[in-house]
Amino acid sequence: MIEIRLHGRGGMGTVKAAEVIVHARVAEGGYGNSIPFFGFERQGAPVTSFVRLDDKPIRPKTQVYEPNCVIVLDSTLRQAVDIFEGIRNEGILVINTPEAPEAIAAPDCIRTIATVDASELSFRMIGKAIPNTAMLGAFIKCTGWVSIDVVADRVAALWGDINAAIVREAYKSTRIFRRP
Amino acid sequence: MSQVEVFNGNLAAAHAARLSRPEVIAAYPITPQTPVVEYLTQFHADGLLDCQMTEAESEHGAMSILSGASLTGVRCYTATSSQGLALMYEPYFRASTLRLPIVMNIVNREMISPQTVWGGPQDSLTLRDAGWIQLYVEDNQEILDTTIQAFKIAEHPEVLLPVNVCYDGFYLSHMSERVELPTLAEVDGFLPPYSSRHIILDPDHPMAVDPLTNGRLLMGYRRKHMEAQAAALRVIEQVDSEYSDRFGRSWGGLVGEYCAQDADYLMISLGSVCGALRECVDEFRSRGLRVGLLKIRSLRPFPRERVIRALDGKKGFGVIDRNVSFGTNTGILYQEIRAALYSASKRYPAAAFIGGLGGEDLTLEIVERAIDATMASVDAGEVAEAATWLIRPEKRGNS
Amino acid sequence: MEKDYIAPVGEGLYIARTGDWRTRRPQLDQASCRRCGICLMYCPVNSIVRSEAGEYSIDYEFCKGCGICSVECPAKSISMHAAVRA
Amino acid sequence: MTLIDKLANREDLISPGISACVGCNVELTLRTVLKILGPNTVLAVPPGCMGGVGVVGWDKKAGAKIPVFFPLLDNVASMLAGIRLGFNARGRDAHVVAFAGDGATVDAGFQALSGAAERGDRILYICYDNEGYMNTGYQRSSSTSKGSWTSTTPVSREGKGGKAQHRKDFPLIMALHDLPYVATASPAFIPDLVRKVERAMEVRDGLAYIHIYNPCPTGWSFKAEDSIAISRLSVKSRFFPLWESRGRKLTITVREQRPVPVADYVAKIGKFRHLGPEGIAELQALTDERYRYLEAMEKSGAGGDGTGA
Repeated sequence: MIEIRLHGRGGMGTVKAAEVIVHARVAEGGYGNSIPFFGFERQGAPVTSFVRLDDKPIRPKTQVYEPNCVIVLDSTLRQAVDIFEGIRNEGILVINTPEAPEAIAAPDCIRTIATVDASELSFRMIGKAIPNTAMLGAFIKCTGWVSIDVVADRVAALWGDINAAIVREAYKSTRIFRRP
Repeated sequence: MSQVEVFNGNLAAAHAARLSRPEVIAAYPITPQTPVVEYLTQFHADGLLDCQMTEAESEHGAMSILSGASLTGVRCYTATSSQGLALMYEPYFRASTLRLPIVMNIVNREMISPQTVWGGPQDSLTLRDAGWIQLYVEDNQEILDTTIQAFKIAEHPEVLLPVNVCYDGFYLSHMSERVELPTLAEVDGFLPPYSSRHIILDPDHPMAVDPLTNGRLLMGYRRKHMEAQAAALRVIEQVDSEYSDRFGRSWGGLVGEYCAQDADYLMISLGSVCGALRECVDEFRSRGLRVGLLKIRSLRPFPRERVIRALDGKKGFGVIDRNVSFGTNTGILYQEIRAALYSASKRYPAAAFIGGLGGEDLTLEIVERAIDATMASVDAGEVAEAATWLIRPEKRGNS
Repeated sequence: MEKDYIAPVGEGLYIARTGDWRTRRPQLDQASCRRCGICLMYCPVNSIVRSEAGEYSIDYEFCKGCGICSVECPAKSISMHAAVRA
Repeated sequence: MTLIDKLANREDLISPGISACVGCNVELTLRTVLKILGPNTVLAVPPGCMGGVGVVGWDKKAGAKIPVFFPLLDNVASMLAGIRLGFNARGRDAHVVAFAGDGATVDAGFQALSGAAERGDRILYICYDNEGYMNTGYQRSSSTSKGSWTSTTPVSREGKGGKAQHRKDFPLIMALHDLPYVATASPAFIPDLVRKVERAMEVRDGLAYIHIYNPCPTGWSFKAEDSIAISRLSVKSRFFPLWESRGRKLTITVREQRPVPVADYVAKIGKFRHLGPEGIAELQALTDERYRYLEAMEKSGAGGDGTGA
């Protein structure tokens, strides 16, 4: 079982992005679940969502405490929350930033770092800084845990073709650094 | 042909309601049930749900509207949660004593004070003696399947009682997962239309409903109400088995069992924590420890005989309650299980736990702790008179 | 015979003898009656009867003897008397 | 057909022998209203006098000859809204009617009623207002008049007390829901009452509300035979004016050009016996003020042709 934690802010589509990952996994014949962290979500407030993916039914209906992968939709969240909390060895960090992945400070347990300027990309393509679809592209490129075509289809169904294009564009422009 | 979808718990409930063809829906939004109301009004707006739909001015209003509608002999559905259920108490009790087969999902949420909106089945468990049938489920597929089953149970001529299908707020209501969605035609084949014969308001057949009634008559009604609950014990099993024949999924009827048959230690609970319990049962089994799970699906009627049978040959049991029973030092389910076991041939050692209140997570780690503690106290032959509180340590640091 | 209901409902119609409550008995004087029907309009228990010929009379079976008819009658044709039990 | 013909020929849908108090004009009101509504009616009678006297009848008590039920005190309008929805679902049509006291209407049931009014549920809601909880021995309600003795607003040995607040102007509150039909009525003005019930029955696009003012011989302490006479004085003094409204068009239907003093109205009523000249003057002032407001509303809504059409 793979466990993922997403960090975002209210209005960024964090919870929806988590659901899209689950959709994709289920569409491919697998299993997944996503649970948002429960709080009063408001525009701008930190939001967390948890995802589990597996090839067999997933029984725990609990939050994720030891993720394999952390997706950060807003790099300023690093000051507000401990994005690395509980992350497993060989962990993966996918983060929305113009910085190069080599430049990102991360604990030793993080093996792979992927960066993409999701805010810029979404602003350029839809005129709004809603980074969730771009982050899906980066996540897929970095992990390969779900297929880009299935995710793009789902995103197109939810938010239109332009957002599906963002997923693919982000997939292309994501930079990945694998630590030795 | 059923379709594979990804639904959160509320969407699963809304689809189940839609597929059951209710004729009247009245609902009032309350966290975390609100999306159920939104989904249904959207289905209605999109022409996917042909029914009389109305927005009540409160939960008291919602249940009252449905009581009126059900008295005209039509199928009725609603959903609520916590404070809404509390506000509904007056017409809630009366819907069952009038024998109105309304189906209502309860999205379990803690009762205030203190101010909270998070999960915990204290709301519905507290109302277990209001005459409704109460079913508790573990995941989103079970929400969908059981809500459809609920109509058939409620409207069964030997039952004619309202039914709650209760699921944990947020942990299920807002969790998205794989759900198989049957077609309308498939559900039509399982669930025939409803028409009331026992009580109806219609000028064609004048009838005084709920006249001032003396105690002797009232006791007669209460006795028949209890008999209907008793009949439901059989009907719930039967409906689950019919459902399984048709849709290929059985939930065990009154209870769900996992590795229970040959277990030495039986863990008992209800709701979404049963998923974590299954995971932990596997973990203990892999270490050679014979642990099993008994999931209570039907709290009312209470499946006394199945509990006694499930415990037969076990060393003892532990109960995880996500609620409190004030004045007993334990949770409600523990009290129910103990009462049921009075007629068992053996006095079982037992452990009681309270945890996961107010949205606190019952993590795998906590559940494992509860199983460890159960085995220790059962081996020591103890019968708990007070619950052990399952409290998660404060935030862990990075490793 | 009482039906075996599972829910608190009833179809029968049973009535109380409210005529027994009467302490005063209204008496209608046909001679002075103007046949206006005011007594019928105001009788709370519907105990004023109008015949096909348009004559008014009092049905004492359920009359509670309130006296409203005697107060409201514009011709003062209804008087109240000590009740006499049949 | 004249009104008297109607009342003489139509079936009385309440059985004889319901156990309302001697001289109860609510019993009169109920029988009259149901003669007009006819048998294709479902009737809700919540706890209150008419519930208490056996209108929801069975078990060797009296009752209604139409489908009738006890809603809860506080969910009358909601249950009726549900019945209407159920009938809609079944393609059935009938009058769906509440006959509820002021406690069930202006106090405990207000939320449900206001909700149904706002939603536009097609029900006919009739409130019989006897200024309090008479069925349980006259406790105050928010419809009780200022100064009135009730068992929960007692009068001291020195003759001081009674209710401290003025009554809610409830019919106007209902009218301000912009309902298709709202009216006030009195058992002393039966032709006016009957006409209003007939108009309410025709409403198909929302809730119709009729507020009937029913002085209570037992609770208020006056002679049973004066039941109608005192009801008449409540209107003739403008203490309870009769009007109707559609949306914001309000029309006064019984005009008293030379109203009798409120003092004459309250004089015969025991519950006001302790009131001195000041207390009565206060009731008179309120009566005048509310009537002026009503006239201003009538004028502003341009509904005042006296026909209510």
